[in-house]
Amino acid sequence: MKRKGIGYASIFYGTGYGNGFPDESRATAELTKEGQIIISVGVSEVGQGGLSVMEQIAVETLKIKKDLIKLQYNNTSKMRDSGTAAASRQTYNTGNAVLDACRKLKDNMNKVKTNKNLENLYVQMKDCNIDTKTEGYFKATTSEVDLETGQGAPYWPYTFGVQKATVEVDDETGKVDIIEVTSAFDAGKIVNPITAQGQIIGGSTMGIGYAIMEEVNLNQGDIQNKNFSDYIIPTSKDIPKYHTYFIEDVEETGPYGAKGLGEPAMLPMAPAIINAIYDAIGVRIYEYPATCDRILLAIKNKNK
Amino acid sequence: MIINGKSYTKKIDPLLRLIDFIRDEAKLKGTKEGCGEGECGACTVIIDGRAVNSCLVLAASVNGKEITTIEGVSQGKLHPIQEAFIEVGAVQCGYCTPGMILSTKALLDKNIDATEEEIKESISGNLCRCTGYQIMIEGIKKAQDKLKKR
Amino acid sequence: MHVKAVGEGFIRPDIYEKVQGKAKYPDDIEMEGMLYAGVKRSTIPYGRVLKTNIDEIRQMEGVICVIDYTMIPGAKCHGVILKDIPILVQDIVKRVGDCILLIVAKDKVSLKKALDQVEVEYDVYQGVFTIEDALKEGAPILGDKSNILYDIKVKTGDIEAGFKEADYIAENCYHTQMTDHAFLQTETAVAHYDDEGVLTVHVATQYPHYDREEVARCLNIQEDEVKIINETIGGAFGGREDINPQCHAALATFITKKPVKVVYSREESTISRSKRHPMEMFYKTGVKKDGKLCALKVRIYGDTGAYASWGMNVLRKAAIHATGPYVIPNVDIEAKAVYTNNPYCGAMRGFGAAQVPLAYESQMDILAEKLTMHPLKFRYMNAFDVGSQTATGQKLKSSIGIKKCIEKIADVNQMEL
Amino acid sequence: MDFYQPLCINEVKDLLVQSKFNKLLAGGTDLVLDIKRGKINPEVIIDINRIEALKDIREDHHEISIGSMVCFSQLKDNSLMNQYFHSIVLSASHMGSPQIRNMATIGGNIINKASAADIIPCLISLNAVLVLESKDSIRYINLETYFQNEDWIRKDEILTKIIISKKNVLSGYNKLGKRNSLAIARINVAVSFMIEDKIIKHMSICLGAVGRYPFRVKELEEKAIGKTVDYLFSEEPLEILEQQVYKSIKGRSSMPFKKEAIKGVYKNAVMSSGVMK
Repeated sequence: MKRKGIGYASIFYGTGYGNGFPDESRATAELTKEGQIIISVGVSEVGQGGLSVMEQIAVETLKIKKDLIKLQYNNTSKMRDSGTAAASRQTYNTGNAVLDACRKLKDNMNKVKTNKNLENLYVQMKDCNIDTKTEGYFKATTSEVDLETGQGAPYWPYTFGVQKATVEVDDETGKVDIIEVTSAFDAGKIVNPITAQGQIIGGSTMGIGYAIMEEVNLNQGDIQNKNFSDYIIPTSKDIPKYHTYFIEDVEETGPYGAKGLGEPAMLPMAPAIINAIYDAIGVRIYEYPATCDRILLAIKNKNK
Repeated sequence: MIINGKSYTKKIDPLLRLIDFIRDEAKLKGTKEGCGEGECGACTVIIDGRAVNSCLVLAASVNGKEITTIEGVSQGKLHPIQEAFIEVGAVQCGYCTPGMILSTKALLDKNIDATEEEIKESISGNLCRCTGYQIMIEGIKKAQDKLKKR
Repeated sequence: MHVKAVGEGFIRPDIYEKVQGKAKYPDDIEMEGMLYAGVKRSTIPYGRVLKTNIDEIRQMEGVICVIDYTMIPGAKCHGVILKDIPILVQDIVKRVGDCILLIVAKDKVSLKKALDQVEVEYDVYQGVFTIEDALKEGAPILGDKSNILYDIKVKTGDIEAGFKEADYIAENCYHTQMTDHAFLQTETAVAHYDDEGVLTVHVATQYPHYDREEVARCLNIQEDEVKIINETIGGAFGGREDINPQCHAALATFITKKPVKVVYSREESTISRSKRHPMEMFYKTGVKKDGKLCALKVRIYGDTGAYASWGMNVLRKAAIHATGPYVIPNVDIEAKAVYTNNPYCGAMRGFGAAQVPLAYESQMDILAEKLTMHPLKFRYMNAFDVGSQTATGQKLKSSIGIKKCIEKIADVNQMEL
Repeated sequence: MDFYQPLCINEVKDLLVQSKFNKLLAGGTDLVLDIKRGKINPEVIIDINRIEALKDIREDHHEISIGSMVCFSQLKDNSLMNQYFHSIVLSASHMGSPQIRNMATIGGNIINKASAADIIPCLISLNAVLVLESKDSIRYINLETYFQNEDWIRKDEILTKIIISKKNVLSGYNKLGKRNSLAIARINVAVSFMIEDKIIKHMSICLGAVGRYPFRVKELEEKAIGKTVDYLFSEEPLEILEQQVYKSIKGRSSMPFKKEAIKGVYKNAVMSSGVMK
């Protein structure tokens, strides 16, 4: 019989390298004589939407049209080091570096009075010996924790998330289907609601895999499931209906109040599912993945 | 064989897979290899109106057939499916996208009124690790509206 | 001029090429006279390489050259923190998948034939594959001096007094598994010399400047003599932080002076890269009748596999996040990263903070049930707020939205907190 | 390496006799993988995709014959299948992915005899018969016997069709996989019934992925005859199934789970047949 259950989970996530590690991002903003703005920044577009975030921060800061901005982001000989696209740090760290570069450029641009044509502006700035290229820099503030007591301020800022999962468990086969998921996340100001929602839904789906499907099987250190036929990840038929809400609790040190989101997006899903399974069948699973095998045998043991 | 309306004639190794013919001989790089065993759908192409995994097809076997790859979907201008994917933001890393669009096209060419269940079914052979599918499904619904209005 | 951008659903700039199949991933690059390279990987988890048939492979048709560790001009190992992962092994292999020989061939077919023909003779050692075995006395030592890569404690308050105050205690053991990033685009790199003689590596990476540093170290050249072009990236999730084909492609080009491509199959992709740490988590949580958490004792062991990668940072992150987003006055946490001969573990989305929620959020539900309190309400009562102090003694200054998130979930479910 | 694309069955029969190390290319979903992995290295590939005669589903007075090159999408959408064999439609719809269903054929699925093959339990429970043809012989073999006796297809033979008697049966199918698409069956169960006035006149049940090959559970089939349909959900059938699975995969680590899960999968299969309506 299929039984319905509801589960909740909340998480927090300290973004950035943390622990006092030099967490730096650099970027440059340059007005060219063709009247274009080149933002040169080492943001790796891994799919998360990093390019769009940098572009939006630049547009907002420089108050110019998107089409006039060109991102230069993939050549180490031409761009500054902005650190890893990891630790959910690109929006916060590199976004701050882009903001810094753009603010400086905007200040320089404001030093000369001209009509709105950027080509003229370039000529005038050059005439007045004003820099048309500015450097942006940001370093996150954290401190190293003591290894014996853990005391310190290891991360900043923190992102938060809460999810509610509704599942259906077949108590005769152990099969779990995720029916509906409601998410509320605080990642500060959301720079792009479309890509941000993409992170939540994509992250949650990875969380579903983590909770009920995925596992690297080893035999004496040798991976037994090296292919997609045996390393199982969710398909379009394994996903619930997602509802996503953002609580935009502005972070004052973030670019326009933004914090990181990529990783926290996947965290609450799996425990919410585990709690929902318990709610459905009264059996608690203490390990991932909660496969039908584990669930059915746990039911069997409980009934003994 | 005919790929996107263009005819290719070549003597090939009978064991050459269709994906290798498309990428290495026809030089059409939009078709992606994700797993090489028909599990991920990144290499999906349309043959005679049906979506198939080009990594499981021998090129020699489809001699003379009509094949559509992602390059053949937008000839001149974007296809409504592509427009819809752009508008809703149905793409992240983009590696599954060509295959996803071809599976969608194979569905909508046959059944423009496909239900949400049918949509989910039609892309259920295309793995996506980034998006969680939901926004793609919204994109496909939007594409249905666009195609109906044409 | 009024321009609004932040907060708007801008169309992402990379999407146009992606929907048309025009986005260029590393494997889409072809170059005149390009060679193919690949590595022979160890099939045993622990042992010493005694000999290989390298000379025989060198004579094979279509093989341009076969490279072993002696031919690496610079650093023989790479690593995000410790430089411990062999680019090509000198003698000791510590996991299935360690790189032994790098073969450069004129085409894919010759490369595959050559890789299939490689024979490696090993002195096979007894490996360790569980945390328990790795911590036993007499276990083979895989790290510097012990099998513990990292050990961190987080302590605040008085743990014994905390549990004395508790009306309910939940004590359980949790386990999370090893997982894989499973992104769709397998690792691929193309190296060549550009028109200005700069060694250029096209790759899909999370951190191009780090790749540049490692390639330069490996070839013993200056960083400005290397250029990394970050092509379109087919998913990452932490799996493209450690070096994989970058140094091999660069080394092959450095030696042959020709463009070289390294493409991983799905199997090689899975074998080669880091994994998410499996963790054993022992949790004891105490709560008072009024619903306030009062004590938490945690022991975490993470299987970090054969190499360090981000192991210390992952376990640190686990320890620091082990409380969940809750105020707990008395805390005693310890987390250890333990070496084994399993695949090495490193970064994956969530990075240590993905494992502990299974434990702390299960504990929360178990305690809520004992208190006969709604699980959401129980979380709300204990959640961080501006001014709260974490277990590391960090005072939370701003943007602490957890309570607002709980309120939102309660609100859409028409629930009172 | 030779590659042939014959247009008729007789041509295939000739080629099969002429060449020794040959492989028939049907849907290709297994063969192309085997070639890639270096598992096989045929000298001759005989591509039978151009033989239209093998792609028909035909109705006769008493039986339906399914050409061996009918693919799973075709099975799923075919009106005769939908009219007579619900279990086949269900199993074809849950097999692999849309792409795989567009390629993989019923014949290929049978000849490759994967233990978790989706369609085989259905065909066995429907008492299907294989037609194996060679240059100078034609053999009719019951599919169940084919597996039981391991009386495999000969090198010179081609499976041309699968014949199923058109008796008025209710049939059902259920599969338990690790996910909802692209799933290999952990367990699958196919059932078929003849019911008159709520009394079971005939029952056939075949279990898949709980042994080397799919097999029928004769004990349950016999006990069910003459009982009302409610019997199907009573304790006895569940115990029989548990025992059968236990015996079949005793040594395997999946046994404790599968002997429990079989009951749920069986119930779902019975429900899907509409027998309770």
